[in-house]
Amino acid sequence: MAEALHWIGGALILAGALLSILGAVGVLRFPDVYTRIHAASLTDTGGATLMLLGMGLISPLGFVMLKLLLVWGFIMLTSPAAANALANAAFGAGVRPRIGTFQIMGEDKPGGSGPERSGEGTAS
Amino acid sequence: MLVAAGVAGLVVAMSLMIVRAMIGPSHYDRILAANSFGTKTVLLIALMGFLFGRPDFLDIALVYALINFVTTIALMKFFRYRTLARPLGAMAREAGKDG
Amino acid sequence: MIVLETLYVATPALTAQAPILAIVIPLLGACAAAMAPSARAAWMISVAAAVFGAWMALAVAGEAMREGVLVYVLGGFDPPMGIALRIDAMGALMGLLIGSVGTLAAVFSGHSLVAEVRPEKHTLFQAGFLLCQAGLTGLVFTGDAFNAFVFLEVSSIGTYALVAVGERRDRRALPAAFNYLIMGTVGATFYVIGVGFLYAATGTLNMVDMAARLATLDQSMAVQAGFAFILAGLGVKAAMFPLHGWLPGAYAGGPSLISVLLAATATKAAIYLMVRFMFEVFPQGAAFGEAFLTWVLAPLAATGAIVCSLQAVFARELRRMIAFSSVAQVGFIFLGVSLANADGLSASLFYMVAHGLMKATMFMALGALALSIGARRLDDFAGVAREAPWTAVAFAIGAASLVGTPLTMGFLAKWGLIEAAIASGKVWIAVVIAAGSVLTVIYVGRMIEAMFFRPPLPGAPRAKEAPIGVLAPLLVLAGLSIWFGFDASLIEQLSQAGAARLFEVRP
Amino acid sequence: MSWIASHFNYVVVVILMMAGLFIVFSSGNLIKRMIGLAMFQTSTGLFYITLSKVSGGTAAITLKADSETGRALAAPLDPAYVEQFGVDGVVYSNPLPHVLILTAIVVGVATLAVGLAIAVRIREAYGTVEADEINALSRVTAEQAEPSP
Amino acid sequence: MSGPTIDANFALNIALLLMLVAIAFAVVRTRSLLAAILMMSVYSLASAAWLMVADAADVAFTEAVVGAGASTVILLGAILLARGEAERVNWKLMIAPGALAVVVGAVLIYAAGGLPNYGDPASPANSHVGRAYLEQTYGDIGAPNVVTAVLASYRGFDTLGETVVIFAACIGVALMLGFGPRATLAPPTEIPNDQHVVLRVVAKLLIPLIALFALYVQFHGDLGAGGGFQAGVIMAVAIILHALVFGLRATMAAVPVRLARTVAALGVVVYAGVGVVCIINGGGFLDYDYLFSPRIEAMIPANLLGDPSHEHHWGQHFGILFIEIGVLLTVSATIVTMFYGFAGRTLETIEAERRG
Repeated sequence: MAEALHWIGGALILAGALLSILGAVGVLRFPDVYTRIHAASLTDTGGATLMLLGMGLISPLGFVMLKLLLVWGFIMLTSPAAANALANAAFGAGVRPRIGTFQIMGEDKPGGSGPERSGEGTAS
Repeated sequence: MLVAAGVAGLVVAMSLMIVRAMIGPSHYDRILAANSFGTKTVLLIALMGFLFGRPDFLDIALVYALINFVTTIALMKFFRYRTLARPLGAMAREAGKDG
Repeated sequence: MIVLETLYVATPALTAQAPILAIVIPLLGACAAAMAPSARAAWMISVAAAVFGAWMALAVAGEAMREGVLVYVLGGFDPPMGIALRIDAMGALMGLLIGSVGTLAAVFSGHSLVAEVRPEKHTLFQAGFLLCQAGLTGLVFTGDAFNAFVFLEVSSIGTYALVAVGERRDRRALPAAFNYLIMGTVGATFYVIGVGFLYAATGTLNMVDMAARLATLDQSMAVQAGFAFILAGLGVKAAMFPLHGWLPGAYAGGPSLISVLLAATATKAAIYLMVRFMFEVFPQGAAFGEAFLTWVLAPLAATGAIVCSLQAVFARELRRMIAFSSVAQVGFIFLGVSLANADGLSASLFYMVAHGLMKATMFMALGALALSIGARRLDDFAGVAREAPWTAVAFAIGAASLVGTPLTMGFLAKWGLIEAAIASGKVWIAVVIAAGSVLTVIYVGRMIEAMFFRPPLPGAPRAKEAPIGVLAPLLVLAGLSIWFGFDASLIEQLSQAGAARLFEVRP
Repeated sequence: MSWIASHFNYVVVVILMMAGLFIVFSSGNLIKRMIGLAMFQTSTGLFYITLSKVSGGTAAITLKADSETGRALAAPLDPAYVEQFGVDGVVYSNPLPHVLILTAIVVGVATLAVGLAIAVRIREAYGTVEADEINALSRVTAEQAEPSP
Repeated sequence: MSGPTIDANFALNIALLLMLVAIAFAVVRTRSLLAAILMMSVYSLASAAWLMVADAADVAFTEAVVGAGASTVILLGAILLARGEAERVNWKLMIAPGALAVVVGAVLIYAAGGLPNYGDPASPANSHVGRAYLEQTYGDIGAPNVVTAVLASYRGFDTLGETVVIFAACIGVALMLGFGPRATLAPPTEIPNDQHVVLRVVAKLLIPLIALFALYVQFHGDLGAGGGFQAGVIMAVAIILHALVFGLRATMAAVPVRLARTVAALGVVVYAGVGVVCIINGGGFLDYDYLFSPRIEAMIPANLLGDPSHEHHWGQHFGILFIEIGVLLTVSATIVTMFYGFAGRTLETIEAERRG
């Protein structure tokens, strides 16, 4: 039984790690801030949930379980809030999402349109 | 072994995040990368606890989650101020009289 | 001849705790000053704590003379596991210098702060001042290499801000303080790196234990690098010649109170720590150490003594002039140290004390004049001797001691150095000292000429004699320079005992 | 193990230190210089911690060797190794550098705060935090103080 | 190197260090101050992860709260007023610092050849005093966390110095950025938070939790990673979060500037006071075995900490507890003072500008 739990837990952790990598690739490749926030926050919470669940299955101790639960709670509470705040700040600063067709695989720079530039401008 | 693979995966994801933080281009991307890097560090530290056999160090992961949040809020707040700030030269002159 | 024991009266219980009380009482005083309701109260706390600290330093000096080396174990754990204070005659001498100058500066602060610092900052300023004093005392008393770093930072971190407060008079104090902070921190970090190397080689942080273990090791690259980094780091703090860039601005820019304390003690404490590492921790007679003293320290010190004296000659601002002179004098002190024998070290120690007293006198006199004229240029001080004769005389005594006029402490100090250099067969060092002294005569001559023999500039603000609260500590300082010029037995006892012990331990 | 593997940490730590030192002395921006200083100090901490690591060791919070964690920690190690370098059956890393670096980190943040505070005041007094502009303005002040002969 | 665990350890060691190098180069290259600050925050996170690999749990804890938390917030406060970009530096001016760095680095790397291998259990550093602490702590002090024991008891004097350094920084920042009489008169015009309902709700939930967690870290310090310093920063972070979300004015009303400064001084008094009490009871400074006179020590119930069979060093237990409280007070008050200084200075100047 314990052996099986161990393997399931390990598999969940691995799945979480893969999700994290996926998210990181998304953050690296997506065209604008909002899609990147989307990629990061979804996979952060999702990956964290999977991993912490996996650790919970491996973990033998009660107190460790509690802490894992707390870490999970924290991430669930803070990661979306931070993503919300970030998107809010970006929007407030005048960064507009890129809508329409553009080359996903191409240059990662903002396509010369004003809004994102202005975001950089306020930032610097 | 699977835990070790999970750790490796996280390290890869963290490295990608560093790349994003380096290339930007806007500061929001950097903040996003830093925040996401933080979340992954939390997970990494928790996992390392299991990998090295001392899971009681989850406290540190907990602190990370917390600090990461506050830092992100501070950054966000920073932008709110910047958008309101008027040209800085005038402000400094005013302050100079005081001090 | 003064016998140290007659100078202090304390119960045996208090004497036994004197080393730690000399550090902790100023510390607690700093906390009290930070919480004080008014500037006046903070000043009284400051004076009381400084006086108590000086009294304890006196007790430490007496005990150190009696027992040779005073060891005070902290926390009940013997070194190397615990931290111990370890005070020999040399450390006691430094403690005494810090305590006495600190006390006089604290008295002086009552009036000088009013003129130089915004009133709501007085309590904090006094707190920072006491922290600096506590940190310096801890630095010279501790026997633990890492603990020394902690106290180095205790004395520094508050000081950076205290120097920057001088912006009220001259905004250049701010970049000067920033520069001081950068250089000071880089120096301290170099020191930490060096201690790290020594720790890697010996596994201990206690200086005595470290010395014992180093003596059995061959000098690997790691050990040598450790020493190089420690000496370079402390060299920055001590304003050793090429690393002195922070000093003139910091001394010239800070409020007078801070210039008095720093000029008299801060660089001296760093030099003292360097001396301890060079002769106490590092195995004597080792090729690396010898090479350092002969080929690095001595030439740099000589260059510094000459170059910075020249810079002082050509400086136009009075405080900057004195600050450059300080770097030059550090060169003299290092020249004595580089002789690597008991005579040279003892002469250097004596010189440190003499220089501390004279520079404190000069900066304090300038602070007293700053109460009435906020001047910087040398020309602005023209003719001040007519309006403020006592202050000017005190300044002149300090300056005379700096030149090395007979019947002042500076004369004995310079004489001792030259004698030691000749006795060691290094005549060129004696020549450098003499040449530096000639340059000193030139710039001191400019100061004295302006103050005493020139008529005041038309339309310039007139100087006024300082109030008694400022004049009293100033005259005491000037008086000490004269007194020790006649009878220096107290200082000589301590410096000779300290130097002799270092070179007897491992001949 | 080859030299580069066994001393890899030192090399990296030195590179980090020098990156910090380079920023401190090459940058004209006071805040950037403080960032460099912080990096320099932090990497000194890494140097000490590198010294303190013991292979197969664990954090210096005592465990019972017969507890589950204790057994798990000792399992992959050679018993003779544990016998020689362990304390009561568990191998720990050296706690002393940890203590020192705790102190150093605190000193670092204290320095950072004071340095930045001074930088902010400089910004208010000079209107810039670029060293060369400050120097130029200071020179003006100095010349006001001492009119050229 | 033996066993898979250690190999994983070593691999992680290398990976994280390489990450640090990459971040460091990014910091060197960037001219944007904000980017540099962000990279420093990431640097702290990565170095703390590395510290976990090197078994320095307490240091990792501190690095997390200080490097990623406090330092970042302070740096942000400092660049509020500064230009966001550093001036481009003429490459000629980089030659001397570059040469300096290369020379010093070369000396260090060459000298590092004389240092023991990474992880060497028999190196002098790991065998002399360091090992003695591991062997003797439980008997001398009775605290499982050797780092806390060394920090608070064996080298308690260092930690007193550390607390004083923090206090000195508090004084320094207050001297530089303290509040003049005008600042207290300024009208509270906080930036509206209307769009941040989510944030405010979350913050309201979190702040008491964080404070509670700080207390846990505080009192758990001799059992696990943590202690007064970390707890102090966490406590300050709770207050900073309050200020960030609900505005500085509201926070200053709850924790006035002067109170913070007084508490900072009080913490040092508590710490040094413990030492002085030890002296009065006949021991040396900070010798906690003399913290209680025998009469008081006899009054402590033997089963206070559960196991009455183990011989307890009550003085050590309580001494560590008290000084850690002192550290907590000083550190939290200082970090709050720093935040007030940097953030408040900006408010003050912005308001001055608005009036002018």
